[in-house]
Amino acid sequence: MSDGRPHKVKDIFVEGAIPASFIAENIAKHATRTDIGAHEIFLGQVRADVVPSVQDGRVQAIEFTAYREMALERMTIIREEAFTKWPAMTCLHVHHSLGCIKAGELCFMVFASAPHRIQAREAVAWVVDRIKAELPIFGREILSDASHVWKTNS
Amino acid sequence: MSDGRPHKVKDIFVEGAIPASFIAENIAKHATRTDIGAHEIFLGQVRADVVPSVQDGRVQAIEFTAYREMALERMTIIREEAFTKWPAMTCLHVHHSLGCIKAGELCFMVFASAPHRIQAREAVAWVVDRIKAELPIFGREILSDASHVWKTNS
Amino acid sequence: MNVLLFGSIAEKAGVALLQVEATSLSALRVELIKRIPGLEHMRYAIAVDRKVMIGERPLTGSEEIAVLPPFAGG
Amino acid sequence: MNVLLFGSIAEKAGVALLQVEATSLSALRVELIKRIPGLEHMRYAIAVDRKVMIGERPLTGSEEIAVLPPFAGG
Repeated sequence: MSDGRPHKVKDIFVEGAIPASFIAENIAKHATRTDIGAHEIFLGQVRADVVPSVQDGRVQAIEFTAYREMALERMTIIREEAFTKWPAMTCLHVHHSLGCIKAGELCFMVFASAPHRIQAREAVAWVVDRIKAELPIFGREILSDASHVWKTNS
Repeated sequence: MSDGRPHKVKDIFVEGAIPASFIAENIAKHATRTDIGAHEIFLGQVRADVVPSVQDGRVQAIEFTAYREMALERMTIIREEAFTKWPAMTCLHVHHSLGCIKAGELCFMVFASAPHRIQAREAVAWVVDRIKAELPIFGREILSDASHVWKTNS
Repeated sequence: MNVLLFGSIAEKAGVALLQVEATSLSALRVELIKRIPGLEHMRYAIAVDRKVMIGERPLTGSEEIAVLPPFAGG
Repeated sequence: MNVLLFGSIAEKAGVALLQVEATSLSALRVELIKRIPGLEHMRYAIAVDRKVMIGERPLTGSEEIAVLPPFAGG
């Protein structure tokens, strides 16, 4: 769990979808930390959205790319700010997929643990929102007819 | 996933700790629901709290009991209210342990899925708080010296 | 009527079920304090037909009554 | 200087890296619009040394420059 602490640049990126088993392993690792009372986990899943501008357009997959160096720098800052705002937080784990992630697959995980639920809950909400707004990650939505549109966080 | 909808009384109780693999299976089942964009999961873990009123008192485990019938009735009402407040929510899964749960083990899960993160996030926070306040679940904290104290949600 | 006891209250009473005669909630309260040692010093709620009740109401004897110590779920 | 392009902007440019000469951010913007078809109609930000920059500043040529379309992470 020591790797959940701030101060070093951690690689949040994984190639391909995040398997559910990976999340289970992550949860199970925390059983030795008996000062933890609450885990809060956010998972992003690729939605098969209808794209109205394309006839019969429906998202089959999103191909994620990133400006890795900048994304990891921003993430390190966000992580340090999170531990400053919620000093009781025990650990914070973030993963984001790169490459082609099919509809129904998981592409994003933010996982915070803390003695009490409020800290974990607030930290996850805040970190998810910061990542969506500030990390240079790009998404090419592949449609049913093999055309594509570029995803934009609103 | 149809069992995640409201209107029937579901048994939320499981005997013993909630295994991480059970949570993974629950996550994996949602891959077919490609209208889901966000999962929010809260997990409660038994903390090895120090009990100041007992010398060297530290929680080794909590033995949970419940007034099952009333708990399931209250849970059905909370579930229906949650689907009224967040109609876009796709599903809501709740599990709580009964029996003896050791420090470091998981005893509580609230898992909401929705097209967008705000619905899942708000629903989980609200449902967790309601359950802690309203479900007749009782916890006997077993201490290192085999004595016990009764847990109380503040 | 049957009165279900839970958690610390069942522990104090030494049983999980009491047989009590009472025609109102206030009469039930008086009876419970006689039968459960130390109850007057404990925090508890009374549920009638699985709903927590505050104040007074008549009881017919067919209700499901439960005495509930503070909740600890989650 | 090297200019990194990402996502829809790399797609428009047909390359992920441009060589551009510019001694200020505003001069760089002018140059990018000449080199990337349709850029003037797109939303984008410019990062200098991994920080998004607004307004004007001089460039020495040793900076790491990136042109970033809207973010889509999460």
